[in-house]
Amino acid sequence: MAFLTSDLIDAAALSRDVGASHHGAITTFIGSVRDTHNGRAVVRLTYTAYHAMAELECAAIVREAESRWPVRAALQHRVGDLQIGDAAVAIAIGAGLRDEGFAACRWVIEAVKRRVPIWKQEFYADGTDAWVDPVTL
Amino acid sequence: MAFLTSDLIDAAALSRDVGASHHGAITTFIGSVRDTHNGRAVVRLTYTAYHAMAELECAAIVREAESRWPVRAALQHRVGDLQIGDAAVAIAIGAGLRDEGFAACRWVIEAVKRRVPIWKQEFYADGTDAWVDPVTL
Amino acid sequence: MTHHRVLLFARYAELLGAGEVAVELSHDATAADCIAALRTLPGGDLLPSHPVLVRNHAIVTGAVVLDPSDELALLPPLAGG
Amino acid sequence: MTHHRVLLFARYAELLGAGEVAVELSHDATAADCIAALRTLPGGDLLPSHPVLVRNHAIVTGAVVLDPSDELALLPPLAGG
Repeated sequence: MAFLTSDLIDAAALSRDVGASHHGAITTFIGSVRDTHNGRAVVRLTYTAYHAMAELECAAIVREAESRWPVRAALQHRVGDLQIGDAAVAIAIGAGLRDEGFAACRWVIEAVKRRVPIWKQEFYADGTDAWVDPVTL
Repeated sequence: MAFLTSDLIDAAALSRDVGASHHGAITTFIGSVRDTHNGRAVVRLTYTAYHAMAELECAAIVREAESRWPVRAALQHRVGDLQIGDAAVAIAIGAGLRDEGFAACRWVIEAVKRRVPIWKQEFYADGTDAWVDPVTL
Repeated sequence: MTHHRVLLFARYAELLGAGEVAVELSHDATAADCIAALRTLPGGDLLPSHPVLVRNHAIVTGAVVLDPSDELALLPPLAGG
Repeated sequence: MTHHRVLLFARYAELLGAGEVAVELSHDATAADCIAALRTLPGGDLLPSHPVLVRNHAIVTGAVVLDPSDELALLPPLAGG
């Protein structure tokens, strides 16, 4: 399965992918499109990717998470046009222990933001648009 | 919606419940039934609850999470007979910031384990069964 | 004497053979008196030394005076989640 | 001189008006030479002082010598996730 998708992300499917009879703790994170950004009303947005490199980085992040912790990791990032409320990124971690699940889930989302070549263009209610610079949340 | 359910938990529905146009970060935790416990092969298990008190405690936990952090929290715990892989507990947190989402999700699962009057009886492949004492994982 | 019903769960229900038992207590009896009475029931001697008693869904300490209208329950160590 | 194609994305693609541009570099040209050449293109003067250049999907520093077979790309600050 590709890490980038232009279809709606099925987070439940990611959870099923990492579930296993010995993985009793499944932690997920979904980042979805908010209707405001820095006080401006957002109506939709577009994610653009350097596809080949983004796929490689996502694969590397999953591999690294699975070597740092005894977990199974799954990851998808949406590209193309997104509406308010759509999932932009989804992560699922299957772990034997919830400590490790939470730690790995948190690590993966930070790695995605730091390493995967994807860019976000927001379109505002006033008709303007902007490439969004990364912000530390 | 009751916090305790004898039906399969629909974790995706919990995520939808806490999603909102201003909650861009949804964190979930699912604890599911593992096929082994302390090295013994588990074939199924039963959760028993002090229903009235468990419902009150779950409501209190959600209320406290929502007052500690600017989040929306949802929680369900399964009771009755569960099969391997079934979700025993599911938590979903909708947050504006992922830091707060992860913190609240982690806090809720620990509070559930510490405060909600629910007991687990495991049935093993060798035909025996046992009430499981809580373990620190 | 007053009549008090006590809910039992999980391992404690197995020990005493019922999900609910009745105990007769003196007027102004405390939570500790209630637990002592539970110990005199068949199987009650197998209860731990300090089981958790809850009254109207809140844990009470031994010195708390009980009322016959209270909902009482004896809780084994919790194992949800 | 060797011919190098450079992929552009997001804001940089808008600045230079294309998702891919070509630059002519001397043999043994470095990443820094490539970025300097990109600056001479229309709109290239609006690039930041130290844009990130990646070669075959890995970030390179200015001193790295490029090969015409390399896949080059100039990455604006990432904003996924």
